[in-house]
Amino acid sequence: MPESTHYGILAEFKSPETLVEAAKRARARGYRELDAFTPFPVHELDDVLRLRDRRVLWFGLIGGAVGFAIALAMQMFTNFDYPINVGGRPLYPFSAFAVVAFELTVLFGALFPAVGMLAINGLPRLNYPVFAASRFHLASKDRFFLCIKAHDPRFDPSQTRRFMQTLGAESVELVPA
Amino acid sequence: MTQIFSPAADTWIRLFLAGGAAVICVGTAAVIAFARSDYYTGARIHPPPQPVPFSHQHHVGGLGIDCRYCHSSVAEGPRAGLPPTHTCMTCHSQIWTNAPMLAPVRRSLADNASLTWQRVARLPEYVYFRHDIHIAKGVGCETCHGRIDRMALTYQAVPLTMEFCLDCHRDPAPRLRPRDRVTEMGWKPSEATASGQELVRQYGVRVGELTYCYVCHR
Amino acid sequence: MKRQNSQTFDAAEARRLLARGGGRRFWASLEELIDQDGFRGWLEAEFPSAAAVLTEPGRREILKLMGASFLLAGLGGCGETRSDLALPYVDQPEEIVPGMPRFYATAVPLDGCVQPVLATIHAGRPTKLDGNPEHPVTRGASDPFTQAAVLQLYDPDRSQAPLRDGLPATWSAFQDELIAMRRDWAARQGEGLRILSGDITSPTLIRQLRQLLSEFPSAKLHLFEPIGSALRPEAARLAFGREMDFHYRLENCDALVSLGDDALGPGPRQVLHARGWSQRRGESTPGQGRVTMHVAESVPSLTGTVASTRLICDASQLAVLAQALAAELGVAAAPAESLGESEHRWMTSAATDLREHRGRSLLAIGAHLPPPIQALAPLVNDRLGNSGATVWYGEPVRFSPSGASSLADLVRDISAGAVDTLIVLDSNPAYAAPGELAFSDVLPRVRERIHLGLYRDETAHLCRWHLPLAHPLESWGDGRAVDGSACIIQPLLAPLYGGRTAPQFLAMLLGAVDPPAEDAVRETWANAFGGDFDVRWRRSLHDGFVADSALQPIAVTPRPVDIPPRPPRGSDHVDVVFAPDPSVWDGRFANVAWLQELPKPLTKLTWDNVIAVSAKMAEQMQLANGDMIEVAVGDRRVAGAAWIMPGQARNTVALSLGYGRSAAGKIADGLGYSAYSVRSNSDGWLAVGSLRRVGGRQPLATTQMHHRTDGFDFVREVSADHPSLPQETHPQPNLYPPWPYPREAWGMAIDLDLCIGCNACISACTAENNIAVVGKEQVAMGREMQWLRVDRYHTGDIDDPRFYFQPVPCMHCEKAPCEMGCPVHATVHSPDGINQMVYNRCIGTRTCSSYCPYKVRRFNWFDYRAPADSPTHAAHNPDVTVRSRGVMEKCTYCTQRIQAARVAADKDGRDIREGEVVTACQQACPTTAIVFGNLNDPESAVAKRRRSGRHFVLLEELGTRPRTTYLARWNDAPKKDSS
Amino acid sequence: MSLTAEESEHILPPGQSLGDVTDQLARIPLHFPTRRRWLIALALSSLLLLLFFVAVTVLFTRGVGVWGLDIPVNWAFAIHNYVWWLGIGHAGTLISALLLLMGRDWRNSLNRFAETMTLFAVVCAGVYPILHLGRPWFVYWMFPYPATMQVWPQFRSPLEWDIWAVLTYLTVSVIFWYIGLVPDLAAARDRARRPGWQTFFGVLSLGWRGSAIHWMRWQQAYRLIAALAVPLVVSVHSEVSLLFAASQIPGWHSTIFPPYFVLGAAFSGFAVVSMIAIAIRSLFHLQNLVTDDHLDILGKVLLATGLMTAYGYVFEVFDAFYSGGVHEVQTVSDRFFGAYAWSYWGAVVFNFIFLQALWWRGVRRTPWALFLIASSVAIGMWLERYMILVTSLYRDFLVSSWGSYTPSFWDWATYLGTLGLFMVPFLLVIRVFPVISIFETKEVLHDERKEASRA
Repeated sequence: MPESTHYGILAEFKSPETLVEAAKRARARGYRELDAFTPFPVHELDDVLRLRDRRVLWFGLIGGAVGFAIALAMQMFTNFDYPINVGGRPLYPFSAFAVVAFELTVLFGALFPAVGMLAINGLPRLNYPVFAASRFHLASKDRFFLCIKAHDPRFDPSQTRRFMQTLGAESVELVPA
Repeated sequence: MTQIFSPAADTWIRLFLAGGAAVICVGTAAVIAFARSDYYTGARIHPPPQPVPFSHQHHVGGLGIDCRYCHSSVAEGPRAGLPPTHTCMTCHSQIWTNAPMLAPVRRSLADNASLTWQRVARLPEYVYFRHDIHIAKGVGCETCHGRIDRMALTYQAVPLTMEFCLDCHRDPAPRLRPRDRVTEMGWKPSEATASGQELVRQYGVRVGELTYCYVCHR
Repeated sequence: MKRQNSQTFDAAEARRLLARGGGRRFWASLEELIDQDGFRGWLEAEFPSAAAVLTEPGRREILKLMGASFLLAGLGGCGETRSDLALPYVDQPEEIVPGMPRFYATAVPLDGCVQPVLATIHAGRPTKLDGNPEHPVTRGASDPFTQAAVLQLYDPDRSQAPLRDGLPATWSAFQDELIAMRRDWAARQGEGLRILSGDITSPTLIRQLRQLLSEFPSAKLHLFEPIGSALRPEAARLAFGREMDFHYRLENCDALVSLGDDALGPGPRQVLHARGWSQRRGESTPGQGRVTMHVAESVPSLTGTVASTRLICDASQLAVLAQALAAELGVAAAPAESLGESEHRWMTSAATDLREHRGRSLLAIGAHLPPPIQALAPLVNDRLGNSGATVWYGEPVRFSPSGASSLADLVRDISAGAVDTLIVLDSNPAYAAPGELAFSDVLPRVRERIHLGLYRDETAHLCRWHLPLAHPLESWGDGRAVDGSACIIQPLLAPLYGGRTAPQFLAMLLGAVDPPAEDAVRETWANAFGGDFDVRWRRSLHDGFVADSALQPIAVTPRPVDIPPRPPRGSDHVDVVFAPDPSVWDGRFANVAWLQELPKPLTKLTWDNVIAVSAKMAEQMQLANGDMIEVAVGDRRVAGAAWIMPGQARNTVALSLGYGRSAAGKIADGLGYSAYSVRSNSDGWLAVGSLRRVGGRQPLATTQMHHRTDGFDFVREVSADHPSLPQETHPQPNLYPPWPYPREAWGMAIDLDLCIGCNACISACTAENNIAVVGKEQVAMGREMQWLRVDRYHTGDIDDPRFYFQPVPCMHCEKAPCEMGCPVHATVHSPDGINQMVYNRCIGTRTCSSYCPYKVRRFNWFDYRAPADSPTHAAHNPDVTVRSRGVMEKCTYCTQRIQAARVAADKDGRDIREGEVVTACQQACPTTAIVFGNLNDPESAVAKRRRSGRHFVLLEELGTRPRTTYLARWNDAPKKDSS
Repeated sequence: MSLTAEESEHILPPGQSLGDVTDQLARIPLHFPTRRRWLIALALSSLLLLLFFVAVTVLFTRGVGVWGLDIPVNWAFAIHNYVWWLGIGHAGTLISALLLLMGRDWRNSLNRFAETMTLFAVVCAGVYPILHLGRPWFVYWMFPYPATMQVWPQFRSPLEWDIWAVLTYLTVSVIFWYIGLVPDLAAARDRARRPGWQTFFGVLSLGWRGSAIHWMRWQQAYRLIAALAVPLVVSVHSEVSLLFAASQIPGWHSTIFPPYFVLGAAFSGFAVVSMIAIAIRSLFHLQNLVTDDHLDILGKVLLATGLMTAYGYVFEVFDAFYSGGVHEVQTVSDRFFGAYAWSYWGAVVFNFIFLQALWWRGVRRTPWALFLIASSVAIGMWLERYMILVTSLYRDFLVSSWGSYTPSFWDWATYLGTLGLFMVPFLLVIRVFPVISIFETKEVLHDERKEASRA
C-alpha cells in the first residue's frame, strides 16, 4: 500500500527511561525517521535521536545585533537630522545612548528566537496527524510516545508494528496521514 | 483523541497572523501619510467661501497689480495686511461701480464696517511668523502662497507644516531671489541673477541659526 | 440727522451689548454695533469722547479696531481664537502697521498725583505701561501700581452704566435731573451743596472746581485722601507757616538719617527716590565715598532693609529719638524722656554722620509722625546746609484751597443737617473714612447723593446716583507728577463701558450737556499756552507732559517749633501703626488680580493683609502666623490674622490698609480686614491700643515659607575689609566640550546691593509675559505662576535681623539640567545661549522642574486662562503665547523683545546694539539693579558687571554655568554691629 | 543564596503521580473549583478598577492639578507608585529566569503566577507615566516617528530611556510568559472536553504536540530568553533609578541608586510573590505543590534581599555625610527629622523590623505569619518610594523654594484604582490558565523520583 496513507506508528511508554531504551533499540534496528512525544523535555532523546539544531541560538545572536544597530542608528540619526544643543551636552553622547541600545538589544534578542523557534517548529499547526491517535492526549499527561515515521525507508506497517510491540510498549497504533 | 481542528484551520490562523501584521504596518504608514496629505494640511483644497469672490488671477495675473499695492505692510511689519475697503474703492468707485458682486464692498464703505474675509493661509497661534524679515531676505511671496496669479479663488497653496518651514530654514539658498523680485510670480533664476548662495551672503542670512525654537515659537 | 439715526438705533440695546463686557463676545458685540445703522449717531450722543477721538487723526482706527482687530490681534492662544476670520480696516490710517505695537505717552494717577507713563498699544488696545523715559520723575522706570493699571482698565467688575437708586439709568437721565438740581443750587447760592474729593493735582479739575465754587459761592469743597501726604501739610505749616512740599534729592545724599520715613517704600515718590538713591549708591562703588544710611523705625520697611544701621524702636519712641537728635545737633531742647543705651548710640552716630557730611546729608522724618516732630527736620537740614542740596521745598503740588475743609467737617455738617447735596468725586469715604467718623452712618441723611467712580464701591451703594468714571487710560485729563510737572492724560481707546471723565462730569455740573471729553482739558491748556497752543499742545501730547512745568524750589527758613509733651502710655498698651498696603495701596487697587497675587516685599504674602506683631510679642502671646488676633483702639476693634514680623519693635503692632472691602469687586471682596475701622480722625497713623487673642486661624497664602538663610551662601556680602569675593579664575572642568556662542551670548547680572525688593520687576514681567493669576488657594498650594520671584532672606537675631532681597529669574544655565531631562525636546538651548521653553512642544512631564536646582519653572496645573469671554484677554501681549493647561513655563529673557530686535537688526543687516534689548524687569527696575545684555561684548554693561569683584554665581558648585549672575551686597554696617 | 539544603531533600511531597498533578492543575481552569470566593474577589477588585476609571476621567478632564502636586514637589504619587509597581514587577522574571538558569527546581511551582503578577504589575506601572503628563494626549511624542514637526524624542532624557526600558521589559516578560505557557496550554487542550475550551486552548497552544525536536528548540529559546531577561531586570530598575540619580537634587544625585533600587525592587517583588503564593495555594488547595518548603525558601530570599536593601539605606546616609555636601546633609537630616520623617521611619520599621522574624524557621513556614510580614514589606517599600521622592524634592537647594506636599483625594483614588487594575486581570488569568506550570512540575516530580530510586 502507498506510504502516503500513513503518518507512522506510535508506541506508548510509561516512563522516559523506557522510551529512551526503545528509541535506542529502534535506531539499532536501523530506523532513522524517529520522533518522540513527551509531556516534558527528555534530554537523553536528543543524543539518541541525533537531534542537532543550533539555529534558535543564532536567531538570538542576530536579533541582539539587529536591535543594537537599530537603537544606535535611531539615536544618532535623530540628533543628526535636527541637531539641537541640549543642556550643553554633545550631539552624540554615547554614554546616554548606551541605555536604549541595551534595551533594544535585549528586545530583539528575545523576539527573534521566540518567533524563530515557533517558525522552525512549524507552529502554529493546529491539525496534525498524531492528534488523530486514540491515546495521544496522554502525551501531554504522563505517557511517552515513540513514533516511526512512514517515510522511513525501512518502514513497513506490519513489521514495524510487530517490532514496536517487542519494545514493551503499552500500546501501538498506526497513525493515518 | 480526535483532531480538534480541520486542516483548513491552519490556513486560517496563518492568514490571521499575517493579516494582523500587515494591518499594523499599513495602518502606521497610512497615518504618517495622512498627516502630510492635503486633507490634513489644508493645502490645495477648495477655497473657503468669501464675502466677495475676489480673483487674484484677474487682479495680479490679468491687471498685473503688485502684491504690495493691497498688502501694503508686508515689508514693514509682521503681517502683510489685508487691503482696507478704501483701497478696493480707489478703483471700484470708478469701474464696476454697481456690479452686484461688489455690493458687500460698497456696503462696508457705507456702513464703515469691516469686510469679513475667511483666512486662507492660517498658522497656529503659537507660531510667530513675520512677513517683513522674509521679504527683506528675498523670500518670494510665491514660495509660500503659490502662483497666486493663477488663482481665480484664493486657496492655500502649500502645506504650512513645520516641515515645510524647516525645509527652507535649514537651506534657504535655493528659495532666495533678489529683493526686487519677491512679488514676481513664476520667477526663475538665470545666469544674470545672483545665485542663492550669493544672496545668502549678500543679505546676511544666518544659515544654521534659523532652526532654533524661539525663531518662530514663544 | 445723526439724532434721527440714534432714534432708529436702540441705544439701550447698544449699551447692554457694551456693558455686557467680556472678551470676544464683547468685541463681537461691538462689531455687530458697527454694522447697525445709526451707531455713529448714537456714539456721538453717548460717547462724545470716542467720537471726538474718532475725528481726531491718528486715532481714527480705535473704534474700528475695537470692533475688528481684536480678532486679528490674536489674543494669542487664548482658547479657540477666531484665527479663521480676518477683518481689515475700512479706512486704514497711514502710520498703522498691522502687528506692530505703537506707543503713546500719558499718565496714570496715584493719590492725586500722576505717574507719567508710556503705553504700548497693540491693535488699539493698551497692553503694557512703563515709566515715561522722557520724564524726570520716572525716566522709564515704574512701580507695581503703574504696571497694573492696564489690567484695571479691562476689569469686568468696573461699573459699566449709570445707576439711579441701584437701577440702570442713562447719562441723559442724570443730566436731566441735573438741570433741576442746578436750578435749586443757583436759587440758594449753592447752600447745602458739598463736593467731596480725594487729593487733586489736575489743573483742569482745579479750574473747573474754582469755577463751580464761584458760581455757587456757598458750596463747599471737602478733601479726603486716606493716605496722601499724611501729616506733611500740618508739619509744613508749623515749620514755614504755610503749606509746602518736601522734596528729597537722594542722588546728592551721602548720609541719610531716616526716622520712620520710608523714602524707598511704595508710593508716588518711590520711583523718584529709588532712582536717586541707587544713582548715588551705584556711583559710590568706584569710591566716591559710601552712602551711609541710618534708619530708625518700628516696622521693617524697604528703606530699613538697605540701611547701614537700623534702629528698632517703638513707633511712639521715634518722636523722642527725633527730639534727642535735634537737640544733639543744637536745634531743639532735649526731650523729657531719656534714650535707651542702643538708641543713644544710634543717635550719636547718626548725628556724627549728619555733621560730617554737611551739605550732603539729610534728616528725613516720616510724614506720619506728629507734625511738631516732623517740623524738626527742616531745622536740622537748614542748620547743616542741606536745604537746596539734598532737600528742597516747593509749592504744594496738591490742590489745597483756603476754603477746603476736611471729611470730619463734612460729617459734622451732615449731622447738623446742613448738607442736602453731596457729590463724591472718585473717592470712597464709606469704606476708607476713619471708623471714628462713622461716615456711612451719616451719609444717608444727605438728600441728594451723587457718586462718580470706577467701581460701584461701598460709597456708590449708599448713593442715589452712581456714575461710572472712565478709566484714566480711556480718558482725557491732566495732573501733576510729584515734581509738579504737568502731564496730559490722553485716551488710548474709547471708553469700554459707559464711563465719563471727571472733567466731563464737572463740565456737566457747570451746565454743559454731553460735554466732549477733550474740551475741558483743551480749554485749560489753551489758556495756559496762549498763542502757540497747537504746537505746544501737540508737543505735550507727544511727550506726555508739559515742558518745564516742574515746580521750582522756594527759599524758606524754618521756624523753631515747640514740642508738646507726649501723652503717657499705659504699659499694657501697644503702639498701633497704620501703613498703606504695598500691593493694593489704600484699597483702590484691591480688585486688580495682578496686585493681589504680588507677594508683598517683606512677608511674601498674597491675597491678604495681616496684623504684624514682633517675635517677642508673639512669644509672649504664643501666637503663630495665621492665628486670629484682635486689635482694640478705644472702643473700636478689628480682628485679623497675626503675622510674626522679624525686626519689628517689641510693642508695636502694624495694620495695613486697603483690605476688608465689601464692594470692591469679585476679586477683592471679603479678603483680609479693614484697618480703617479702628482708625481715628485726629491721628490716622499712630494709635494706642491693646491686643487680644481671639479663637481660630486664617489660612494665609505665601510664596516663600522659609526665610532664614544662615549656613547657606545664596546671597553674599562684601565689606570694607573684604571688598571682593574670591573670583573663579579658570572655568570649572567639564566632561563635555563647551558649545560655542559666536554671535550674542545673552546674560543678566543682578546687583543685590541695589535691589530694594519693590516688586516692580515682578509686576512688569507679569504684564509683559501674560502671566496667569491663579488665586489664593493655588498660591497657598505653591502653584503661583510668576516667572520672576524676589526671594527675601534674613540672617541673625530674629528681633534685629539683616534683610536681603534676591530676584531670581531663570538662570539660563549653559549646562542646563532641565534640558537634559526633557524627553521631547521641549526645553532646549538657542545659539545665543537662551534656555528655550517651547510650550507647544511640552507634554508636561515636569522633569525639567524636578531637575531645576533653582526651581524657577512654573507649571499650568489647570487651565489658568481667564474664561474665553473675559475682557482681561485684551491686556495680553500678542507677542507672547498664552499658555494652556499642562505645559511648563518660565522666564524667557523676554525672548519676544530679543526677536523683535533681532529682526530689526537683520533688516538693516547689522548686529544688535548694546541696550537695544531691554527685558521687562530691567525696564521697570527703578534702581538699575537688573542689567541685561550681550556677554560677548566686553563693553556691555552686563559684561562689565561680570568683571566686578562682587560678582558671584548662585549655586556655582553645581556647575550649571548660569547666564544670570549676581553682584554681592555691600555690607556697610559699622564694625560693632556687623557679625 | 545557598539552597543546597533544600536541593538534597525533596521540595515536593513524594508519591504524586504525573497524571494526578496534570489533572489537578488542568482541572482548575476546566472545572473551576472555588467559584464563590473567586467571584467575591473579582467583584471587589472590579470596584477598585471602577474607582480607577473615575479618577482617570477626573484627571483628564480637569488636569493634573487635581493631585496635590506643586512646585517644588511636582513629582509625587504618580512617579512614586510607578516605581513601586515596577519594583513589584521585577520578582516574577527574577524568580522565573534567574532561578531557571541556576537550576533551582523549587521555582517551578512559583514561576507561572510570579510571571503573571509581573505582567500586570508592569501594566500598572506603565499607565502612570501617561497619567502624570500635563498633556497625556501627546504621549506619542515620546516615540520616534516621522512627524511633520520633524522633531524627535530627546534620547539624553532618563524618561525617554524609561519608556524603552519599560516597554522592552513588558514585551520580553509577555514572550517569556507565553513561551513557557504553550506546553501547558496543550496539556489543558488535551484534558478539555467541551469544544469551547478545546478551541480556546487549541488555538492558544498553537498545536503544540511535545515532539522531541520541538522540545529541544523550545528549551534553547526559553533558556536564551531567560538569560536575556536577567540583565534586563537589572537594567530596567537601574534606569528607573537614573530618573532621579541623573538630576542634581540632593537625596537623588547618588551612585548608590541603581543597585539600591534593583535590590529594593526584588525585595518588594518577592514579598508580593510570597503573598500571592500563600493566597493561591490556599485558594486552590495546592499545598501539595506549593509546600511549606517553598514558603521557607521564599522567607529566606525575602530576608536576604531585605538585608541587602537595608545596606542601601545605611550606605545612602554614609554617602551623604562622606560627601559633606551641605545640601546632601540637609536632606538626610530632613529625612530623619523633617516634615516627612514618618515616611522614612515607617519604611525602616515596615521593611526591616518585622522582617527580622524571618530568622526563625517556624515563622517562615507559617503561612499567615509570612503573609503578614510580606505585606508589611510591600507597605514599607511603598513608604520608601514616597520618602525618596518627597523628602528630596520638598527641600532642595534654595531655602526660598522649599515647599510641602499633601496627597489629594484623587492621588489616593488613582493609586487604589491601580490595585484594581492589577487584581482584575490577574484574577481572570488564574481563572482560565494553569496557575502553576504543569510540565515543569512534572519534570521536578520525575527527577525527584529518579533521585529517590537512585538513593
